[in-house]
Amino acid sequence: MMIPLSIHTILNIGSFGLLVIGLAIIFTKRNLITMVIGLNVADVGANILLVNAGFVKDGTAPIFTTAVGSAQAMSDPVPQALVLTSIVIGFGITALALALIVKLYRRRTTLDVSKIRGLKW
Amino acid sequence: MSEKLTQRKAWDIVLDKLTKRSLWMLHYCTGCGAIELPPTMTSRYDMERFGISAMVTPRQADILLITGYLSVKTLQRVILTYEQMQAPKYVIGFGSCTINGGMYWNSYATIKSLDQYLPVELYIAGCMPRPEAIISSFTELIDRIGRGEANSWQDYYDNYDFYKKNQEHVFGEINTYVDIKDDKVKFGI
Amino acid sequence: MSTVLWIIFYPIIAFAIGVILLGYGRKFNARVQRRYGPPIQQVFYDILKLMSKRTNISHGWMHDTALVMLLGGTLLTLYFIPVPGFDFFSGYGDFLVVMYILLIPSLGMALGVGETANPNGSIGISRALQMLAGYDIPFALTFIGMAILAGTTNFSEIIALQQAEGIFGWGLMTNPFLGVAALIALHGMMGEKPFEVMVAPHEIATGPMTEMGGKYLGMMMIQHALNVVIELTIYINLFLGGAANWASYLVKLFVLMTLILSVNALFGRFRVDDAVRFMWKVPLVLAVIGVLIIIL
Amino acid sequence: MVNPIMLILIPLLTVFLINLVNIKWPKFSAGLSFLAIALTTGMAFTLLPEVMQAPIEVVIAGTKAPIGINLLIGPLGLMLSLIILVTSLLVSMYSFSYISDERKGMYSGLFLLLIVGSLGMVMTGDIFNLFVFFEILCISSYILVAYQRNEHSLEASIKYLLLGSIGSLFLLISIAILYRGLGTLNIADIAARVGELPPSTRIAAAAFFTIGIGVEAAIFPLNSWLPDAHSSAPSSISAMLSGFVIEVALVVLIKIVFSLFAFAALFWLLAVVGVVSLLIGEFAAYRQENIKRMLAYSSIGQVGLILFALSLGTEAATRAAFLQIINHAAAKSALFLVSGYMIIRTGSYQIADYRGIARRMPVSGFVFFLAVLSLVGVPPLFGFFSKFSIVMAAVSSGSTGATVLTGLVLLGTVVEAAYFIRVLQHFYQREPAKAVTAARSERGAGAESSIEAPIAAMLPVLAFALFLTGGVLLLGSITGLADAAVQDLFARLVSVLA
Amino acid sequence: MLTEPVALMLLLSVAGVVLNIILYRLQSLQMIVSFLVFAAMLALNLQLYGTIGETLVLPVVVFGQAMSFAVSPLAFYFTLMITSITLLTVIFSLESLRGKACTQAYYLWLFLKTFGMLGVVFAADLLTFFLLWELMTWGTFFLMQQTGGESFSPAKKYVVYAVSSSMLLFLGIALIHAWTGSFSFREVAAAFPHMPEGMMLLVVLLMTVGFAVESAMFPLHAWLPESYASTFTSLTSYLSGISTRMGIYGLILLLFGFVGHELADRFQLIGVINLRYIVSIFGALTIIIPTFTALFQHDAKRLVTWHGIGQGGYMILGIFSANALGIAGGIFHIFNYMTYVTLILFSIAAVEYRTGTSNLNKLGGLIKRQPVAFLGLLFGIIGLAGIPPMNGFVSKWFIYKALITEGYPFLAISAIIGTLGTILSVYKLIHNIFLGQLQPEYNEIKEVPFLMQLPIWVLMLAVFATGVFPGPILSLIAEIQSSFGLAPVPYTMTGVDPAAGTLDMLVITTVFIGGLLLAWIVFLLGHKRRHVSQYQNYAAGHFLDESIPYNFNYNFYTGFEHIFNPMKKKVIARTEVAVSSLVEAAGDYLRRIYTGNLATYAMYIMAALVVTSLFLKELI
Repeated sequence: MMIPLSIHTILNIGSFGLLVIGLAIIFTKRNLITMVIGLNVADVGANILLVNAGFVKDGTAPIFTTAVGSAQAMSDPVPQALVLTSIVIGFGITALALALIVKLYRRRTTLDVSKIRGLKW
Repeated sequence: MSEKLTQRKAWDIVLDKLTKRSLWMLHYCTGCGAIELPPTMTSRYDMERFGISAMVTPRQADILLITGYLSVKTLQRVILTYEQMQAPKYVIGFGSCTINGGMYWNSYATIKSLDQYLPVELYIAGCMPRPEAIISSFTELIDRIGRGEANSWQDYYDNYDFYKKNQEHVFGEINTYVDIKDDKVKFGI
Repeated sequence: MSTVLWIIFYPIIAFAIGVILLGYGRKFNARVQRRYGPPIQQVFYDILKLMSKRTNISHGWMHDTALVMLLGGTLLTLYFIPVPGFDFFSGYGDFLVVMYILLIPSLGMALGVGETANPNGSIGISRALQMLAGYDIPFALTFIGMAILAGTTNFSEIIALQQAEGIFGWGLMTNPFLGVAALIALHGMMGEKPFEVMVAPHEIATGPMTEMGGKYLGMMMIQHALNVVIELTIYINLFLGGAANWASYLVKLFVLMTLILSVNALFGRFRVDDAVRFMWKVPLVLAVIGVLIIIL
Repeated sequence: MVNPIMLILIPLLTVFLINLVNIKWPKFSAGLSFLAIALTTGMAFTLLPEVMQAPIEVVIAGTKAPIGINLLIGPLGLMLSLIILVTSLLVSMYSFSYISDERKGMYSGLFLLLIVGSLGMVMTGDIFNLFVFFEILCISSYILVAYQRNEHSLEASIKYLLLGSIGSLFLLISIAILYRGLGTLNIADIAARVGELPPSTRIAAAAFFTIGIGVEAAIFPLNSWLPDAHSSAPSSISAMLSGFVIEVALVVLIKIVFSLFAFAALFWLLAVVGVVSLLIGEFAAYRQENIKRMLAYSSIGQVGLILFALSLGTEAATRAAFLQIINHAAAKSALFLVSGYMIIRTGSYQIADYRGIARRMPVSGFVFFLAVLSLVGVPPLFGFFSKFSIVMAAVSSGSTGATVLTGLVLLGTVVEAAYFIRVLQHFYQREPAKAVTAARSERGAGAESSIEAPIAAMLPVLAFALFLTGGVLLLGSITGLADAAVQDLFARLVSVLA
Repeated sequence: MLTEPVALMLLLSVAGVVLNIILYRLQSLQMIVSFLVFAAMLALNLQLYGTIGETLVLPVVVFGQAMSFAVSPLAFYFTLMITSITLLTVIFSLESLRGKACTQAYYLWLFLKTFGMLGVVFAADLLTFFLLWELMTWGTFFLMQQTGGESFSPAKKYVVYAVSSSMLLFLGIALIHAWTGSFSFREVAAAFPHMPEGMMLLVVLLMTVGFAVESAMFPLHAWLPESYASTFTSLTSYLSGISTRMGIYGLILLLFGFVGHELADRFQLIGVINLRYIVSIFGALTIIIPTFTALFQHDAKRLVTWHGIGQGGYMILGIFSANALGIAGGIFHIFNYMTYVTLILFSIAAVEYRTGTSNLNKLGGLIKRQPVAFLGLLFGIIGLAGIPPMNGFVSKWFIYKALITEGYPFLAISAIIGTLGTILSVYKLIHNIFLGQLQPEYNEIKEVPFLMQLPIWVLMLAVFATGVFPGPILSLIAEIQSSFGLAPVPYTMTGVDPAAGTLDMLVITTVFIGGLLLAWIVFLLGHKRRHVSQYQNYAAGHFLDESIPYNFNYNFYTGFEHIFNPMKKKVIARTEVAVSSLVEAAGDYLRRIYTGNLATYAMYIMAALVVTSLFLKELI
């Protein structure tokens, strides 16, 4: 039996998959850079989830041109705007994280989080 | 001595008659003679009949019984003890050693005659005297007190310089914290 | 008028009785040891001799005051304990008061002995005070038990209650546990053997009396004579039905004294902690049983 | 009339200005940021009477809610803004002398960004804006934590960053879920229509939201970054982070929970977690030898107390929680600020090295003393009244569970008193520690001379202390404001779902 | 309104705090100002008697409760004690602390503490009461550590105890407020019987335990001895004289003000064993155990502070005896205790002022050098031991009598055991300080200056006068009893009404004086006596001099040590250690949650997410 896969469903499944993968990386890996990558992956998942919230079946780009009829046929533009912001934020955080990791690596010469335990208790 | 005897007031005479029945003894056991005291106290001779009982501190005692020879060191203690006693107080020399040194006559470390250093009321002769002799001396003392004649202790106050000189001759200066001359004035002895 | 006469002469009478009791004690002891013993008035001679000593030493004003406090406190106690014909003050202070004024002489003596600066004295006081804690706890408990039993803390009322029922109304009969407990405690209170460790001439040179001579010791002996009467009278008043007249009073005094002397003559000396342990084991437990019987 | 948006705009624009100024005249950046904050604070105060009448809604970009982005500033928002602004004003004054290196410009900029983030969070009426301001707040604080660039601060910053990012991620997921279900971002709008969501969606959104913002609000067990970050940041930043950042996140969390996820179970969960958090914080602080770590753990405890009070869900308890927020902001800021100069003078973080320091830093010692007593809740200091009202409110709520939890809270207070008193006594010991004897100030030499912090740093600290002592006199008006804030909050609460 | 004595007294104490802050560096001015202010307060306090029954409501409204104060007879009784003892302390400190280091804050905290106590006593509502109670306990804390150094650790212990007790009170007050809806004493008292039984019991328990800590009731007394003994001795007297008794004040208020006897007896457990009886048993233990602990102390101050705990037991026994005599005795004992313990500690302070130590093993024979201090101590210990004719006896007699009348023989015997233990230890105290041999190093010391003697003389007079004429104080106590609706004590000027018991202190004292005179005559009958040197002493013929220590004071009660040493299990100290190590261990284990490992932290977040979701899913 064939399950009809719409793009919406695929994106949904994909976003959840990315989220799970990303979180799994964060929770299982010990390497800082890997964890940042995991964070990015999960971030992408969340972004897709968000942008997918504005999905309209067979919708058009939310641009008012003469060719288009009603606004109902357009994809919701708000999530797209949000995702843009979110991507920027994600980028910023990643950049900051990597910068910090570099600094830390210079001092500790390790990226293993279970060994970076200068502060505890 | 007889002068003082006549000076007794009536009250003193009564008092002497009564208090002679109570004599408390501090026995200074320096020699072998001390062994004669237990029989004197216990049921065979029972000196408590006469109101005489043994005491342990000089403050409470009336009789200082020196039972034997006195070395120079023990003499210091005896003098200290004597001076701590309350007048009227009586020294009884017990045995030959206190009279003339006895068998220790030749010793370099003992004194020969106790009455050079303390006013002795009675000597009990013998080496050593039996309990009968001790009892006898006690009754003699009681009689003397009753008659008002047992005044040897006043001699120590009167002729303190003599005793002091002899004492210092033997062992130099000692400090008993007692000022006999001042006591004589203070207590009117 | 007779009140005034009593007040003046009562201490003297009590003193005479005390002296006789003490002399009797010495005689009794001598006879037990198969000696002839001193005359019965010997204690009087002793006191007279001590009071007439020509020189007296004192270690300071507290030493002097202590003797006054000792004797004064004892006289105070004496007045508050009713005896036949003399019951003027028991209405102003019950036996709770007596229990505490009994401590004044002890405190006075302790202070004076302390000032004599003799360690033997201090050790004696230390032992005496420990003994005090030893015997006074069972004794106080019997006091309390009797008070709850009688419903009053007033001596005269307790005596009256006991006498109302004859010999079976005596405290000793109505509650023998308390009576026996108090008797043992009384023994300790009198300081007779085996509870005479505070004096202990052979080890601490008569303890509190070490530096006491002349009239100081004399006053202590006067106080001792009075104290014997006081302690025995308290017991008589609480447990032997008081006394209706002087004859029965004197008989009771001598019987009780004999009882105590006979124990005294037979025993050596307890160490202080053993004595206290004994006091807290035997009489205290007896007293607790007695009190439990009363309240349950 | 001041437009509330200016409260956010002025600091934000100043950040850009500072970056420009910093190129040429780095010296002025600190002053500039101080002026900006002072201006903003003044404006916030002028808003006060108006806001007390009715909440101000600011429409941005000409579109009205629910479609447009809006700021909604009610008494609750204004009260928090005032806490934020006053605290940061004093801290920025302290920073004049405390931050003495050449990176002043960067510090001032980030400092302002931190304020912008916090202000935005409390004022926004839009859930995605909330996320954006939240991120501004987070990023600026990550950097500020790493400001000292040593091993510890970098490590703390990385941990904070990664955990904070997971939190942001969850927040984003929650927003996505909400948006999918309702198609709107306006909080008021969501609140009105939240019943349309299927329960499981609502639960998922609630869980993700609570955990997401809970990381920043330092709810147990999401607060594992806090002791590290607060103890490794510069003391002025620790003061800010402890003083208002956690509380802002906490209040926002409670606000959203009140409006969107008013499940009775969630309230209970938060109350229990609050008390657990309190106990863990206090007990852990009891064993700390590092002064800043101890203060950080104490913050965990205090936040637990605030959370407990907030999640009791009665008006009295919430008012009490607001009082406690104010008390904690003043007292904990003062403590961090004072300890900042103690660390500089002695060069040590160990409490053992501060023995007898109060005799050489008398004012600091005295302020520490007052702040500690206020945190413990000693009359007549402000802390007594806030703690008193929390306990009264908790017990008055009448449930046995709340009473038992109150008992645990009081147990926590005992532990708190014990460790704070130990530190205080250490400060006042007669024989100074070696580090104290060796300490020298920039002014004078000599073992006996005062090594007190400079006046510019002491003035704000004294202001906090003055508030803690004199705040009682203002209690009436503060309670009035808090009451209005409570009304504001409870107006959002439609009904608690059993 | 502000001219009322209550308001003026509170204002003055606050003014004292402020003035002392202003004059922080000017010690001599501080002294004078403090003295003047306290003198003014005492004067005001005497006027207060006319205003009994009036209330003062401050315009300060906190949590819907205006802070209100009222002058009840009990409040008057306590303030009288507070102001008089504070004034005496100040007079004593004028000299004893002159020129000492670190006393700038001394008067400051003294004022704060006095303010707290006055406020607590005057308070007419629970909010005011608790607020000032807290202030008072913190005042105590600061007073305790005036000497610095060694006093810190015991003071910290006190804080832990005091904060715990405050928290219990706090919870109790919060519960009362939640159930009665009011803070005001009157309304609370009216509404109290209508609370549910269980809640009432909980509140009573919480508050009793809370007050028990502050009144140092066994087994919650362990904070007291060290902390009181390690501060200045003048403060030790102040603290143990009145500060500890605020706990008793609280208990009186709770028992008579809120609960009432009938209600207290309602909490029956088994037969006669009700709440009142249980508290009394703890009171009895409070008497016995600390008193016998005092016996083995080597420091004069510590010894007295242990007695401070023990004497509290008498008050508890009296107050909880449910007998007019007993209650009066308990309340009277507070006053008596204050007078004689202050006297004792002032005397010790006088010795310490000259010798610099209060170690009982190092002193001796000071009677020859400091006779006034000796007399003070003598009067004090006679009072403390409860021997006639001093005042301690009167109150104790009331308590014994009440216990016997009510049929509690074992409580009564424990009171008597306590008295015996007291006699033993106070004798050790006076013996080791003043009697025995004078140490050569103290040969040259002199009596203390007049300003330090003055309080000693005043207190000696008080101890003796209230012993012989307890009537004036008893009349006040009868008023207190009536104000709580209890039967007033049947008192006369010199004792009790013959219908209720047999006690007439005047007769006892007169007979005693007569006995003393008689004894004095007997003493004079003998020949003269001579005061001799302490070195002329029986030592079995040994020559004594300064180089030979000839004194017995170390291990004074050896026999008892043999008996008690096996019993010393140090349960309380060990419990304290156990609790503190438990807290430490809890702290250590709990902070291991923060492992420092980022991966673990991330797991926490995931776990929290899962738990929250599941929890919400299950419970919605």
